[in-house]
Amino acid sequence: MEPVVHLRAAVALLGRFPALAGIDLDVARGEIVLLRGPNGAGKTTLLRACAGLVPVVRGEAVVLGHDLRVDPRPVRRNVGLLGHATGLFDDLTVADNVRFWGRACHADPADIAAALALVGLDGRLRDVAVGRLSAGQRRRTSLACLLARRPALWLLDEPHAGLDQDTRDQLDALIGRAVRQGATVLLASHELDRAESLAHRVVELAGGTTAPTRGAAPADGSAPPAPTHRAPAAPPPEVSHVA
Amino acid sequence: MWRDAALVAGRDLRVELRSRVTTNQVAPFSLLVLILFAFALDPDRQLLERLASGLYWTAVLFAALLAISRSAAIDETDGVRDALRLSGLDPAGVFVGKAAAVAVVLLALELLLGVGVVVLYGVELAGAGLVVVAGLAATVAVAATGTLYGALVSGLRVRETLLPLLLLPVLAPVLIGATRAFEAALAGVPADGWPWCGLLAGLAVLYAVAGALAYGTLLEGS
Amino acid sequence: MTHAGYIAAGWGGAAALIGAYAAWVLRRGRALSRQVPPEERRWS
Amino acid sequence: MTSPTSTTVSGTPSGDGRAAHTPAAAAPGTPGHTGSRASRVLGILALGSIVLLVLYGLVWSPADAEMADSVRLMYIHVPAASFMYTGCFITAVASAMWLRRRTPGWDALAGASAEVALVFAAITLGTGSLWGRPTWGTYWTWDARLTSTALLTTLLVGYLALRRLDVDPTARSTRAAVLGLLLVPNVIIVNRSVEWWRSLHQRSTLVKLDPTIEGQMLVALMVGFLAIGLVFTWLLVHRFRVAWLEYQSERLDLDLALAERRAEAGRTTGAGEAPA
Repeated sequence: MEPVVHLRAAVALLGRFPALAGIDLDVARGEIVLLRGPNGAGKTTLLRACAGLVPVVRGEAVVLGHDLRVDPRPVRRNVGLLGHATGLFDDLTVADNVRFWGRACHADPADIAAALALVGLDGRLRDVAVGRLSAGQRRRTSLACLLARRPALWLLDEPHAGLDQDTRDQLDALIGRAVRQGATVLLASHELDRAESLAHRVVELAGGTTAPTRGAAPADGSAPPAPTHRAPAAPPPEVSHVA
Repeated sequence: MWRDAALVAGRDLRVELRSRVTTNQVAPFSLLVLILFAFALDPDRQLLERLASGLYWTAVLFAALLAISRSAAIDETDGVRDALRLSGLDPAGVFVGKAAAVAVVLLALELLLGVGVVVLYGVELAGAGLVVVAGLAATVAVAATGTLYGALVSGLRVRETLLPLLLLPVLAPVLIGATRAFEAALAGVPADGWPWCGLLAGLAVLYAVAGALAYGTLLEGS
Repeated sequence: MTHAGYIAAGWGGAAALIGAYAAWVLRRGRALSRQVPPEERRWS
Repeated sequence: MTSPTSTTVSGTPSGDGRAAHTPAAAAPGTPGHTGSRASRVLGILALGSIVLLVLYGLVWSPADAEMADSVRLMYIHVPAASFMYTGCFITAVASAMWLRRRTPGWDALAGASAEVALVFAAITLGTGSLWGRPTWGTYWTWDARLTSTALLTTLLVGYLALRRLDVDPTARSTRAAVLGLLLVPNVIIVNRSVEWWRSLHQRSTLVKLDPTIEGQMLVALMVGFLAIGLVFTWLLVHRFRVAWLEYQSERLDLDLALAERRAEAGRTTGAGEAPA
């Protein structure tokens, strides 16, 4: 079956900085893959590149069957990104926010109501302005926006940060539920204990590359010469390491 | 596109209603401008009445700068920009929606300023048809131009200072046209004013089309 | 010649402005040329 | 003129062929300049035509019957105004081409042309008001042409202010291109509406600004167009090359940057995994 995410020697720039300097990654449908690596390793940029928000300038990049190098826009409707920035409007209520982003991508009104219920925001908090919420409650609102979209690919950037124990359990349950319904999840997290137990496998990131655990250099000719690459030649790191 | 426009316009207006910045700050500010004109020009009623059209539209432009800046700020944060691109909303629809919301806010401010001019400057209303048509055309022109230029500077650290520099020269023809049309209406010679309405309507259409075409490029390019 | 002062100011000012701008452009071009490899300076 | 189409090195070079030149080849200190044989010929022609303009404009042409010698300002003023508009037009066309092709040459041309246009706008305003003083008795009058030139100057200043911002280069180029493309409709609208506005009030001054031009005066004006045009072209060529150098000196050497970035992996994986 065609992988949901297929990246080969993918390079992406933030301004002049090559945040991604050669990513090899394949994610199959229904997988939960954890991206692990130090700060600045390129985890956030990788998630944003998969969402079609950061252009891939070299290498291959196919997500959900759409070639991102041809046009990154069609993939966007089908992914859900939960990032550091919430994308919410402080002056609007929780319900208004979720309804706006839900309706923006033609979500079913029933899905929007269900999403609010799933994250436990259908009670008193429903009509509170987002600007008055705690960080954890905002994140739950963002999660409701994501749920309402019913994305095929979930891209979660530090989803556990700022959440209390109960909400983390709730989030993990939601991720599990989405995967059972056929979604694919790519997440970056520092909560390694929790994330590793959730993930099917772990991919290491460092210096904007998928660090090859068994030692690897890109086998195909599309990769640029990398004189300082520390790794010796070896097979491509399609599955770098199974948790 | 129209569905997306309605959605975005509804959102922007709801943000305006909830935050109350327009009613609590922009509206009092624009009335203050009218009062400052009286101080600057010596409240000799004849002078203020004669200049009323020009002063009115100058005050509208100042208020519009604030309203446009507010509108641009709604979509400015990183998260919202990303979410907009992920949402699949038609960029042209987003532009039309934002411009429509700005136009509604401006119309409310213009109404308030109109009352202010009548009360404070002693203007006698005349030529209502011309006033309404010219006012509507000028409002749409200002809203469309402002939304386009607001997107040009959105997200920049110097947005607040760069926006007036870029926008005011472009709005100069709107100021000229709207002022002449209002003067003609108030002087009781509406025939002189209608050609200016044509200019205003042309500007409105031109910038609305330009904005709808350019908005996607601006959303992607930064 | 009538209005000699105005004419001198106009012509002189224009010449001075163009001269200053041309000098600035040439100097900046020389300074930047040092930082760019000759194969990218396609005109020379 | 330089052809920006030949300068199609993209901001993100495709790698293969370009990997050869390492940044060490940048050879810092190699003397160089923005001149070429063609631009030197252009410069000599420009200087020659300036001499001709001085002779025709200040010596050989007669004084105007009505405006006396002050008409000599026209030989600079009118050509400068024309090339200011030409510059705006080039900026708009180059901006449109950048939006289509996304090659840095067009961006450089748009910026260079706007800056040269601003120089000519300053000359137009300066000579215009110096001409106005003896003709109208005041340095500034709300004459349609002066007013629209002043507004156009602010449009150019705004455009260049946006270009000078220190932000992500692609974002800046995109915004500048949209703004540059709007320059032509804005110029036309400002020009027409101001003209229309002023012509309602004082038709007379407009006529006074248009002396009957014939004979030697017409020749002098034509020489003015030639000289100012050559100067404009020379400035544009050199300013374009400076912009190109600016782009090249800031250009990302992607292969070097990638190598540096990948080297981080070696430094960080060992230490970075510990907190797990």
